[in-house]
Amino acid sequence: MYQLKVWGAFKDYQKNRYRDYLFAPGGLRVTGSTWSVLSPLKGLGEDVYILGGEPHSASAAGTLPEEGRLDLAAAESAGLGFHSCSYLKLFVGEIVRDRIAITDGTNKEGYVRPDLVWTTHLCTQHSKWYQEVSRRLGGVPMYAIDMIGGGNAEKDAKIVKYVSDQLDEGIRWLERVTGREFSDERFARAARNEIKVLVLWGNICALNMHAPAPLDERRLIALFPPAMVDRTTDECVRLYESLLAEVKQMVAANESVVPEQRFRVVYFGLAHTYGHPETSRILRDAGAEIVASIYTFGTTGNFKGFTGKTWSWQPIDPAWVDGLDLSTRRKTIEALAKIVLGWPTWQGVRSYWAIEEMAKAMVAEYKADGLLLAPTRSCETDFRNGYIAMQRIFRDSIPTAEYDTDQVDVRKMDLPGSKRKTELFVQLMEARQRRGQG
Amino acid sequence: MPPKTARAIIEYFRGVTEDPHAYARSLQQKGQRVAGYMCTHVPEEVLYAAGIVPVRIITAHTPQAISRSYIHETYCSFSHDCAYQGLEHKYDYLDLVVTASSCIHMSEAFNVWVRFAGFQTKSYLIPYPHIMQTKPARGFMVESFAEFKQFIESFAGRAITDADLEAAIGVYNRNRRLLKQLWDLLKLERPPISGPDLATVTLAAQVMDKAECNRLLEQLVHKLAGKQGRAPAGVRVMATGGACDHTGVLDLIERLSYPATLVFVDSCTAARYFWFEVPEGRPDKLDAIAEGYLSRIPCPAKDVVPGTGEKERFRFVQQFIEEYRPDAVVCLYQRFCSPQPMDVVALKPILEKLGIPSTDLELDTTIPLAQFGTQLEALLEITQRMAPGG
Amino acid sequence: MDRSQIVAGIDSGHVDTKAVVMSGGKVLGYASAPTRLDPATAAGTALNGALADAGMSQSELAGIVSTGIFRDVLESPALHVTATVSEHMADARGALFSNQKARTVVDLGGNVHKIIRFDGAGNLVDVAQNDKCADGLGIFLSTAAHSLGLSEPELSELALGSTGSHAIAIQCSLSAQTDATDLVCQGIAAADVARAALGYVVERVASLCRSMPLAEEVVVAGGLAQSAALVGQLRTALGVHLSLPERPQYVGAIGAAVRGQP
Amino acid sequence: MISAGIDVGAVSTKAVILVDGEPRASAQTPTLGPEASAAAAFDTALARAGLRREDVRCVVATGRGRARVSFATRTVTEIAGAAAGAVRIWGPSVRTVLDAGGESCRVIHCTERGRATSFLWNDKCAAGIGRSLETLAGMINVDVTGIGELALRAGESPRLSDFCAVYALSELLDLVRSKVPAEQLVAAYHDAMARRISTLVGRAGVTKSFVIVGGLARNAGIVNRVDALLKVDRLAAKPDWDPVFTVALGAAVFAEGFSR
Repeated sequence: MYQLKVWGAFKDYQKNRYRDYLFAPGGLRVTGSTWSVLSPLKGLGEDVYILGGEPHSASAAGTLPEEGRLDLAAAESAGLGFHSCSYLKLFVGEIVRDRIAITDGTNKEGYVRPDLVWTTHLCTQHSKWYQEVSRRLGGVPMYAIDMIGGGNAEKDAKIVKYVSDQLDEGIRWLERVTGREFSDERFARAARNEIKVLVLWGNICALNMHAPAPLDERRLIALFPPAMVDRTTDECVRLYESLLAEVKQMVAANESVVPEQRFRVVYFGLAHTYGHPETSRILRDAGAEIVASIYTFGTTGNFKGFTGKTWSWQPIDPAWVDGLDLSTRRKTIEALAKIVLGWPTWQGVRSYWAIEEMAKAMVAEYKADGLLLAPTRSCETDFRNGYIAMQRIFRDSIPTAEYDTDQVDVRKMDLPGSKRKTELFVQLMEARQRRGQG
Repeated sequence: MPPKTARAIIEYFRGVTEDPHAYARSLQQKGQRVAGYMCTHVPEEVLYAAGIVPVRIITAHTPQAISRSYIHETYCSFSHDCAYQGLEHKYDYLDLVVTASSCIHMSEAFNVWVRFAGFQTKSYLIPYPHIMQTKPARGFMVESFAEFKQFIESFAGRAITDADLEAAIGVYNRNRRLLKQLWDLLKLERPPISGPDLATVTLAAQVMDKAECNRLLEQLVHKLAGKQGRAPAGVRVMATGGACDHTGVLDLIERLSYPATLVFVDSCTAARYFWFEVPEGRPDKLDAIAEGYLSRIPCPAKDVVPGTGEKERFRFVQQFIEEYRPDAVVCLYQRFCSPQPMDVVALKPILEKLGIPSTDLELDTTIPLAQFGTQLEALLEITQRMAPGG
Repeated sequence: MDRSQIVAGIDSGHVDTKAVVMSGGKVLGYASAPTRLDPATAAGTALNGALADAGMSQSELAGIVSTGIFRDVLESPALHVTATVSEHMADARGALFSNQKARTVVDLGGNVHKIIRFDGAGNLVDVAQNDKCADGLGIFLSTAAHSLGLSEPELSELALGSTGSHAIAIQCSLSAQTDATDLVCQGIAAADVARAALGYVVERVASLCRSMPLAEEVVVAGGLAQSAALVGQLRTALGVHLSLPERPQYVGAIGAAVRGQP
Repeated sequence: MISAGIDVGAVSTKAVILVDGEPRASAQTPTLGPEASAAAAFDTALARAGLRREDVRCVVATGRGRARVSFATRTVTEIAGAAAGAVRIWGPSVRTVLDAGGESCRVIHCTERGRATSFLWNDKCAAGIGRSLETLAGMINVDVTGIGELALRAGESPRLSDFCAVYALSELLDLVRSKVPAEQLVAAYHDAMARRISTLVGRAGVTKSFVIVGGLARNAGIVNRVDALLKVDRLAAKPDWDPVFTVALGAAVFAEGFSR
């Protein structure tokens, strides 16, 4: 079975960013959504340590599930909504319990207070999450950028201007609230890295169009956190360049981490319900491997995207990033605004037609045999209604199954139901294959 | 026969809320074009300036599981109810449906109308800021309104002049002033109109042609002038929170076994709809409309003061507490809503500091009236410090 | 196995266990027993009841085929299960047994409800099943009946007589029961509350039916299908003819027994 | 001085007769129709006390169906009833009362004189916990009071979802597939419901002393687990007092006050 050479470096990079936030002496600690534009923070200096809300909650709960469960209960006992975002409750739960856990198993007493919150506002829960954090920690300064989103947003001049103006305002706010001088040179360097990582990830995902697909969803979702945690460093760029090189070699040698790929499955969902032991056994036994997933690709990845209203998951040439003119602060800001507004996730959340086109393109370009959908219970966005509409679009063309699950709150997952539906999903793919050959 | 007495006018408004379809069709029979809107951030003046009457889509409170195979289980009942009415073709007569990008749940209700209920070619989504308090929000709104105006001009087949916009702004500001004037009556010792009746009038105003509505409101103000209502009995209650078009819930507050008076409702189905004005006489009409809509009481889904993360709405809530002097507060939130419960948990400590008891009502398509009655009566017992043994 | 051999089919469900004894395409005997979280014992009781009803003993059986959610846990010393079949497959076969033109079965079980589409030979085409919130519709109905001081058949009878239009919540059984209780405390007549309770079940099932095209003819099966009021309301909600087998709760067990024969 | 309190709860109706401040008799009947159930419980309690309706100076109704009790002199809410009843039984040190009934769970804060000062009502997803235990008991053919004992005896048990009673029961039924014995499943269900109740108490806040009243107070399986989760010392149940009647007693205490 093929073992990825870069795997250890990826895990260390992620772990070290979290350890920096917890233990690095001095410096500036910032929390917020990692769906924000991160490079403005690096204009303040190299000693800026980022704790991204979603990846931290997800990975901490994944590493220490029992602590995660207690965090959820603590947040709910502290009054947070029972149907509020599970990641939000995990994050605030740690504040209520005054402790913090990270991916290397550290379970530290005493919460590490951020100096400021730099975040975004995609779903209507995002900035409310950090308003709650700021309030509970006695009023941490906070700046939230309204990303608007929507299909072709990066091509809409008024939206690019709106987001860029907020970034401009935000940088002046960062200088005021930290008392630090903002270096445009450091900002441009961090921005080019940030954009390069996003484009590289797109390239890596696109290689999975190959048959056999070199990587599967389980590896992909483990390889994209460094891009979530801090994609602004030279080290992060090198990481993804080395991964791209290795995956290209795998494709050339027809290598794969999951060689037995009888069925190519496309997965739409924030929740990794496919990874639950019973469900994954059924998929593995049937040779059904997840080769593409909108959340894993679209959270920190950029692609060719829309030409008119047709989407393509083909990658962008990394060399294009080197040619970007980032000579002034405004040019850097607008390049960042366009790249982030181009993310599939931003575009899909606010335009149902965008998520449908992305789905059709993914099924076609990845030559999918089946579509697994996982609308998650306590995530306001997650295109849940998009997934439900997709049942109608794909029901007659390829087998689809829809899990009833949650991103991390096991209490709200219908695991027995997911198992039954996975068995049926495999039966339907096998029946279709027989009809195909029959 | 136009209603004569104040009570007749109020009942006419109630009739409009009970059957908004009949009213909207009566407009169409008079050759009026009617556009439905799902969120109060839609700049109605732009539609009205083109001779199109905006009517708010309000819910029918009938539970329908059909919407569950289009909208996920854990979306609020307001979005399910709006979606359901589209799927059941209750609003097919509308010439157009418009919404402004606001919370995700309501966007999905709009999407269901466009994808599955036949509104593909007669719908428009206005890109709108999701945070009201940033400096760039205004410029973005003006550009977005300009595009909306162009769409409406081509849809209506006529130009929208500055004069049209100014006239529309005038009619809408008149409506807002009249509603504010009526709600000010609740500050009086013996208000001539009750809170629940006024909440029903305000909800009706959102589904009516504003010119006609203004005429009725003017008559109502005239008939109520100088009148003394019964002394506001018992506990003064203020409601605050999310959209609540359940007139039954607000009526319940004054039909308990202890006397209570509903003195104010901070919700987008009530005060948040009219508690602002669009500056008049400005050269740039769309900029004036943007300025007006930015000065509104922020919706819980759009309320983040840059730099501090403060919730600006709570400043308004405390202002209403000073002006309307409630003894108790009822927090309304939609079950499954994301933003509203986050406001409730942040508002509680403020109310406790002010010494004002409160309870939360979890709104849904169907509501347990006996349970709500018990919660509200317990709130009144606590506010009156009712103790065993007298 | 030739057709004249005697086979037993056991449908071991969340709430009730149903058993039938069949031979030559005919039902010789049937019986059911509450599962009570102990499927093996309940299966034994139900099977003995069916055998007694057929006037036979277990030794005369050529085979025992189990289906239902607990089909794999019926191995107790006394019960020698010869084959198991998925509940979807058993429902399809059982529906075809009762109506050759059937292509869809709506199974209203004690805990879960599902819609199964199949072809003329009983091969699965598609299945839709309720989500977690809609679990326990059958359990809800028995609780609702109990809260009105009625048995389930009485609740169904009472509901037939009501023309009330009160509605209760439909997210889940808890929301529905909260609203039903509230209606009682508001003084609403028991018949109207009963009708509203059935309305919740019908609305949820109808919603699931809308998420998947129903192929005619549609058979309704499962314990809840014994309520004429419920089947009537469902027929109206779906606007499609529902073919109601004589003993709808035994469709799964029959499907298993038939599955046992070629 | 004879007064009476009738608690027309969502699931059952309780009546208490108070003579000179001492509970003389009580009765409980299922709530079928509010008026009929109130009359049945009241008349049974009167019979047990050897009294007639005319002997009772003041009758106060409480509970969700209180407005439908035609023969009640006045009504108070079950929030006021729980506070007054708890202080009358457990004394002035009571500050937090958990009223865990058949349909809803309420957490009430009160003063030493039994006056309610704030309360929290359960959200819709935490409804019907008491009733779901009755349903579970019915499913395994055990009477309601016995199911709590059953849950006490079981040792280690699997974890069920504590988000709501429907999820917990759905997962419980699925565990039967892995042959988990019934006692462990019942214990796991009690764990889950106790966690949900404790979260509600946490949201309202607990100040000493703390008591549990209502139907679930009889269920040792729930009470012991809530104690363990909340880690706050709870005043023990009074041997000669059935906690399910506390709210009705509170109403009778108010009746005493009203008739003076």
